[in-house]
Amino acid sequence: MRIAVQEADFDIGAEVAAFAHGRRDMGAIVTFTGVVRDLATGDLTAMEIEHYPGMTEKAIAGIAAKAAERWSLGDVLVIHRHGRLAPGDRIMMVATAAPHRKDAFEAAEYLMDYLKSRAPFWKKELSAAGADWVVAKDEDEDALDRW
Amino acid sequence: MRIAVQEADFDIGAEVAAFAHGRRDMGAIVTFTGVVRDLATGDLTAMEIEHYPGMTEKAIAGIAAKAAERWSLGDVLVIHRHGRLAPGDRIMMVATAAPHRKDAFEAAEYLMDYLKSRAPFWKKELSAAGADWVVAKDEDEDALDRW
Amino acid sequence: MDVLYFAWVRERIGLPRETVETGATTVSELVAELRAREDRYAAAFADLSALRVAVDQELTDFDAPLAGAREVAFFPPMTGG
Amino acid sequence: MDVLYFAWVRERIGLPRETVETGATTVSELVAELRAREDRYAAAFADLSALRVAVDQELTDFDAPLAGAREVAFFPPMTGG
Repeated sequence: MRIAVQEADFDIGAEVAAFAHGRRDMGAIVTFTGVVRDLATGDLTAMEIEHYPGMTEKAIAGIAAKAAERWSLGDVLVIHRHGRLAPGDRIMMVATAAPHRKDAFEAAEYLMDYLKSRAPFWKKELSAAGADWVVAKDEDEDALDRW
Repeated sequence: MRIAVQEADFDIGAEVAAFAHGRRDMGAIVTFTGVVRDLATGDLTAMEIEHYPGMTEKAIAGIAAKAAERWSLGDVLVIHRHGRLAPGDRIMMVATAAPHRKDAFEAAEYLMDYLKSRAPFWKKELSAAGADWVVAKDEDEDALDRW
Repeated sequence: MDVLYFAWVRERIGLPRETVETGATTVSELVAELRAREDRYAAAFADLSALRVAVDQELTDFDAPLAGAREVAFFPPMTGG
Repeated sequence: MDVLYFAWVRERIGLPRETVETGATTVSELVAELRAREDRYAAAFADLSALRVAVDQELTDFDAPLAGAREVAFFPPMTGG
């Protein structure tokens, strides 16, 4: 299991290739990558991501451990950036390896649902109109009910 | 949309990087990669994948088109190999890009469920014990009921 | 009409494709004609529930009509992905 | 005890962390003390339903005890992923 909380960008191709390498016992590998999406108005200049150093790593490790308890997983990877990002920049990725595809998919969705609402990150969108903290959606909280 | 049915291996890192490149309008990218898994007995020597040239491409294009109708997708990629593979070799991958993670995940799972039972591929496992055609599972057919 | 066989259907019948002269109007009628030919065909088509059929590269049922069909394929349930 | 603020809570209060001398035995009591300090605190803690709290880096509730706690953090609902 690898968990990285970093300001630096990551190379999605290299990460996926390294994660998938030599898995004779794992039939299924799922990855999710989150990208900074422009606003509907098309004028997002930056996204700033604040986090809680110390708690962030613990919270993510706890979420990944829960996923590993619940599904038969060979490996889990979580990378999450913080700091100032531009539209089109990668924000984060998760990867799961499992013997069967259902486990790999469900675990990746579980990780995403919990990272969204239970890992201490806060996003702020900067545009010509000003700076706004992204507001947590009810549907993100509701998504946890499925697990 | 890119669909490739090929005997050659593919570079998962390069494929994912190319697929993800420059998506300012797509916040979510999901990939699934299928790998030849060794048998429980640990003595798989090869997997042979037969397909139906002509129908294969049409069937995959049809499945991808249905996914694009049902979810808001920016792009879809499907690569599926045929021929003789060894344990640990990549078999296939799908990638989906969508504004939101739920769409990207669901579309990728839909593609996988349909590729499993509705794309004309047949797998044969070769081991010390002989050669056996992989038998379709009831659960793979049942998986289609969810859509 | 071209008739194609895949996976264990191909192995049991012993060839991947053949051209068949037939007056069959449905897939079922074609299956009945093939079954009557030789034991290896009878064996391959013994249990239709274990088989799938495509007409002109589209999955269909055994009661599908063959009018205008150029290509019929028989195979076991698919195992892609 | 170290008290940390994140996102708009940090902006509203005007600092990211401070050391607080307190006899509060629960998070709620600590909030009441902070609210009483100045308007900027009162504003930040006006609506607790818009806030989340972690004690020693574990998410918890506002009625959580503070016995032995070294670090309390207040922040809005998280928006990771």
